[in-house]
Amino acid sequence: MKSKLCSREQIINLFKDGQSIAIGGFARCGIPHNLIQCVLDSGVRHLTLICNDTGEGGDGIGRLIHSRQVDKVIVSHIGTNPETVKLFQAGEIEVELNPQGTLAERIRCGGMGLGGVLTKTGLGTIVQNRRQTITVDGQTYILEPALKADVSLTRARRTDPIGNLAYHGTCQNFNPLVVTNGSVSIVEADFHLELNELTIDEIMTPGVFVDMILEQGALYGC
Amino acid sequence: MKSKLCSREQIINLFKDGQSIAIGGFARCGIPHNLIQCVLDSGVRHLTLICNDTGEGGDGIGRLIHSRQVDKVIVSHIGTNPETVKLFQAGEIEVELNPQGTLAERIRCGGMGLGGVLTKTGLGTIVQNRRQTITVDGQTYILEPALKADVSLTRARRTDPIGNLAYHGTCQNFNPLVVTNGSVSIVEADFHLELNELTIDEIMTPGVFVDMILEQGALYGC
Amino acid sequence: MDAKNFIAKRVAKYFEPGDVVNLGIGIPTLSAQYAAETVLFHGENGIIGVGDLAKGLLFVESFCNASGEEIVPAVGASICSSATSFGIVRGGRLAATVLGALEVSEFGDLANWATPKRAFGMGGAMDLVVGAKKVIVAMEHCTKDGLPKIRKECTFPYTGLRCVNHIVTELCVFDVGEKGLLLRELAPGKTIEDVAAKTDAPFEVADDLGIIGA
Amino acid sequence: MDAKNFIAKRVAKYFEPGDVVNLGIGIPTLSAQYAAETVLFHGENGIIGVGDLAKGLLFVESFCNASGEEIVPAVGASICSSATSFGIVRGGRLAATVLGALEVSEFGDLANWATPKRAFGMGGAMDLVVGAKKVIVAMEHCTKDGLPKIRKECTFPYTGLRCVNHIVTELCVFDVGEKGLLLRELAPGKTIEDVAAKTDAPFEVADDLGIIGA
Repeated sequence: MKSKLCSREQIINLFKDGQSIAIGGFARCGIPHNLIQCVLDSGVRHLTLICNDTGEGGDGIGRLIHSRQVDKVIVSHIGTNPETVKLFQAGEIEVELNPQGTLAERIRCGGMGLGGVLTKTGLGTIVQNRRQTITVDGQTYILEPALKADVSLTRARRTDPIGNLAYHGTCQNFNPLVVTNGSVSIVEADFHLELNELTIDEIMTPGVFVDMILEQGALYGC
Repeated sequence: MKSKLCSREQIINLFKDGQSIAIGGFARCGIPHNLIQCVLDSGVRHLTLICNDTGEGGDGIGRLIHSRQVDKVIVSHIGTNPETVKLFQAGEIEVELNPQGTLAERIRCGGMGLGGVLTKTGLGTIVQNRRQTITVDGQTYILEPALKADVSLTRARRTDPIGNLAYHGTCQNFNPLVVTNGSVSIVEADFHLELNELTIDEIMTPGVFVDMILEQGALYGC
Repeated sequence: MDAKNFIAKRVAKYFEPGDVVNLGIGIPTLSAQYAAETVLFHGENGIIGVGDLAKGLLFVESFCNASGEEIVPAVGASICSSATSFGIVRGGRLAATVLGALEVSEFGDLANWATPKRAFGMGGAMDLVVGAKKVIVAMEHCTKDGLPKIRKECTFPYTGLRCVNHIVTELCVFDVGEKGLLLRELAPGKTIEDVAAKTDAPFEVADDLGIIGA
Repeated sequence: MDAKNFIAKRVAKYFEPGDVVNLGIGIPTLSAQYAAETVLFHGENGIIGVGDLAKGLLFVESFCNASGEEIVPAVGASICSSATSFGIVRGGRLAATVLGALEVSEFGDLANWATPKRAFGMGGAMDLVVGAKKVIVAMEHCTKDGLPKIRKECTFPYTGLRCVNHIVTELCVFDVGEKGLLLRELAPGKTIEDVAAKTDAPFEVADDLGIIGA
């Protein structure tokens, strides 16, 4: 096997202005804090973020909002972060709101090589206005297209050197979807295990989805 | 909690002529042998099966082919079962062939309450001829509609009394998809555990997808 | 018992043993404490079996509810990804979802996530009202300014159309169906006229009109 | 070395350390034994890391390859559902897929799952040729009756259109691109004319035409 462990510097060098970045986590739970620090340190701008929410103020994903590195967010809500709301109302950040289950499926589609899914969620609402509707067997659905990010940032509980991953508790949330999505998929893990230390049935994400793993170090602000 | 354990008789009584039944397993691996025995014992006919394959002769899912209880199969191949091939060539069984990855997604869609997915698999082949094509962002996809079964039969390695499930090895295959699909979802498990004996991170399928669990007994022909 | 708990207690009567139910924030969440022990609560973040708020060593990042509060998983709880979590929702595996509302129409259209000035995200609400077997609105009957929230038509952005099955307020219980509103129960001491005065839509009255809590 | 192993050995040169690769039955499967140790083999049934055939206590139902044969998982192996297994495929995470063929067209159309008389299922082949980064056909150059399998057009039902990147036979190696076939390597002792005589389509010859195994 080839180890996928990478230094902070290798990862920081990968970010570019204008990229789309999918980020796992939900509220304060399962956020890849160290990889977010790498984005901050890279200083890149004009990013599009794909994530459930923008955190609660200046913590977690909210740090990238406060640092003004983000032009657009594709999320299910921004209500928990006053800074995002302020920038949105000032017209300084673009916000695309998605039903949460739809957002999850769109991220999954991008990772699974699918073009989109049909859902009844959002029929008759503003969500329908921006989409094609399709009728199958007499039932009407909204066609929700796949989302595909340039880079994805995932937090797992445990990893081995080739990126076989296990999650813990509700830190799972969007992480197993996000990890499949990015053209470059980067992972941080709370614990680094040896090869074959994870039993085969514990592995929730096969390492084939992972390109780079942030080498172990002090965890930021968990 | 309410236990979902049911007797063989309760399960046998649930099958009806003309039902569609989704069945987990792949080749000889992860087949719900005991639930298949229940279908045999029920004597119901004119079934539609949704499963990867029809087994290898008179074993596993092949038993339902040999018993002539099946009018139609929705599968990725029948080549491993000479009996299915013989009935197909004689026009005595209808066979709908699906690309394997497409079949998996169609079963998942039915379980996840989605109407279908867009895939490039099968473009330019006979698979495209029977489907609608859709263009998204200049890319052409086949629209593959959801499959939804009346009943689904799943084999898990371990269950608790409310149907929280864990799988083992390549016996996983279609089982975690099939278990979500049926309007009535029935499970058999190799091992029956007490409530909370599965640690929360081991659970691969939440019990909310499971309606009935075959009570423990001698396993058929594993 | 205050109005909020009065509503929450009535809502909990819709839950059957073994049900899996999603509760929105506010009054809906209060209904958990009046539910049978065997009801499991679903969180959008992928937990089936949200338990009590956590304390001490159990207060950890790894177990949160959909509001991001640290909780203890209930007995029998399981956890899944956000995709599977909403597969449970859209797949019809929730016995009920209980939500607050800004407005409900007489045919069960729901507006609960945005006003013309504030549209900060629907979260999981649009999925929940499409997928859950029973959609229950639990709310105070009128706005803080005393205006009716049950109306002929909604004026705020929709969460879903014709999706609400029951409305529970401090005044009454409505069933909502294809024919519109049916008054099923009154709060103790309240009259049909009290409800009519605060409801901006016509309604039928059930033959067996009951009293909440009776 | 027989023709099949000769082909399989050449195919394995397409694999890089750390690659995840899917091998079809027959000649493709043989290529595993010539691959670098760090290549992992993907099975459609949801295993990444198919190892040797199992014996003794390791011969169990719970670990099979996509042909249903009992195997030992390789070091670093993982297992997933059939949906995720094909997510790996369509999502572009396979470095290569190696398949047999009934016919390949000069522009890389592939027919490998059916004849007009036998159409018993495409299994995962249609997904594999759409998703894998490199699609490699490994086959004997002609049919058992000596007829060319590389043709201007396929006559059998398609697996995919313009999907094949490389063809490896006992005679030669072709690259397949938008301009058609490019002869890259010859088997030792074979000539361009030998290939032309058994190929029912035009081809270009690479400036740096090589010898297989050299």
